[in-house]
Amino acid sequence: MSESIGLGLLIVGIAFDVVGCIGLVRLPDIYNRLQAATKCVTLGTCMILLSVVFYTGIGPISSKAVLCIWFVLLTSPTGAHAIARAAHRSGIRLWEGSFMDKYAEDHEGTEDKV
Amino acid sequence: MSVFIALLIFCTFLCLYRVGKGPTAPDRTVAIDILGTLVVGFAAIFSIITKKDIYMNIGISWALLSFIGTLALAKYLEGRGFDE
Amino acid sequence: MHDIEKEIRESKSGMTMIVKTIVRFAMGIIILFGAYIVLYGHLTPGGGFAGGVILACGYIILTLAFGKDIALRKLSDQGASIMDNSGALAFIVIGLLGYTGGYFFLNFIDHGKRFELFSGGIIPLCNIAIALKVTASLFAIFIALAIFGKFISGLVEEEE
Amino acid sequence: MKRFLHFLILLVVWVMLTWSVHWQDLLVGFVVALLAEIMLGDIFPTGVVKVFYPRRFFWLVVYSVDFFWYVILANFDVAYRVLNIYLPIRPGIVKVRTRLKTDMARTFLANSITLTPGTLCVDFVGDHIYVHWINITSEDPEEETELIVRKFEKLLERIFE
Repeated sequence: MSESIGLGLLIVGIAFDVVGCIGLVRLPDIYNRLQAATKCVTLGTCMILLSVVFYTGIGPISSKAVLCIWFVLLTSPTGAHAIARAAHRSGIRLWEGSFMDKYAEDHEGTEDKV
Repeated sequence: MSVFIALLIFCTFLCLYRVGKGPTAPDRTVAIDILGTLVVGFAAIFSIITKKDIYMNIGISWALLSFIGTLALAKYLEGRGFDE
Repeated sequence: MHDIEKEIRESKSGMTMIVKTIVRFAMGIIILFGAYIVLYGHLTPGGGFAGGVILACGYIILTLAFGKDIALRKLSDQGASIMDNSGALAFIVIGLLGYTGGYFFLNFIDHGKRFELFSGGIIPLCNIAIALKVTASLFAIFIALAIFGKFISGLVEEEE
Repeated sequence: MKRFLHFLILLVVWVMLTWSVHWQDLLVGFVVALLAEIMLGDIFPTGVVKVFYPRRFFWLVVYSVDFFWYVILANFDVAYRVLNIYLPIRPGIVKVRTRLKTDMARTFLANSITLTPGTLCVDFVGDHIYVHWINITSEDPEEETELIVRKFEKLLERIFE
């Protein structure tokens, strides 16, 4: 029973990973890529780690898997935020089909804008 | 299980494509960040196959090191020194 | 009492508040994980060098997130130098203590039961000595490279 | 109080790492956790203590379930946008306002925004968050705030403030 739940989680997780990486290739500019890739790969990896818990039962492997889930959930969105901010500050503009850019408007001409 | 590993290797090649092509430096940074998270998935699948807990040690330390790499690259892209 | 939280919040150096809070939250666990890799080096893969690299990475994260001032208060450059030298010295002393039984690097401590923690004799002690040395050296190299890079870019700007 | 809690968390993490209650493992864990606490206890954020009051902990559980639901939703949203041939996106950066004050609450808000449907936190300046939105549906700042921030803000206010 628990093995079939683990198999299901594994399939769903890897499907999300593949979707995230396709998004990384298809979407037009860095911010959109960051969105697709961060969301999908974080949840996909967390589901693979959760399937480890279901496959092996309670024990040393699953306790480390839980720690790893916690760490990935904490650090992955933080890294995405750091890259997005750094990219905007290093002068990467949004895709030309974009709708509005309040961040660039608010920092127009100020010292803050590198 | 080999099917899942093949799919993850496919994901890795998509990331490597973005690392090679990416028009700007932040694109490459994003791809490397995602590559780090995918390696954690690899470690988890190997620990399912072999039922050994050492692969989870690799997963945790890889997540940590990829976080450091992301922060350092982000700081470099902002154009600041590493120690300020 | 010196209020370090207020200082972190008000300082302009380092990265944004989100990164700072996450690093403050995760820092203890990173150090704990490095210590786990070092102390269980004789039972699982890992050991002095790998664990030392993780410990040094913890201090490098502190430097990246908070800036040099607060990180050097946790492990100053003199402190790193002392740690570096004492690690090397401890390794030599462990080796020389083997002469009490007749050989260099003789495993003179009781071996204990198999697969328990205290079962390696002098090997865990050697691992700890190597970890001290590697942690301090890598942190010192990082700080030195950061300062030297700024010095070089300053020279280039002057020439232009 | 804060430092004792930090020590307890580190001890629990040590037991999870070694997965053994043998006296040797526990003794070494006690010493290592104590050393780590002495070195790094003062930079541990104070806001974490509040989570362990029973009423706030209940709201944390409610928040986790809510958050997990939004994460699943976000992934199907991304899958729909990526696998569609015409790429139905309309991206841009908008500015929303938050009324949360403490560091922990703001950090959790920003990370939640990053992991939920179509939004990515770019920067935090004062009380304002700059959010990259993959499919802008309104131009009114009030309505944007209502759509992006409010759903988490109510719960986070009960947990961390």
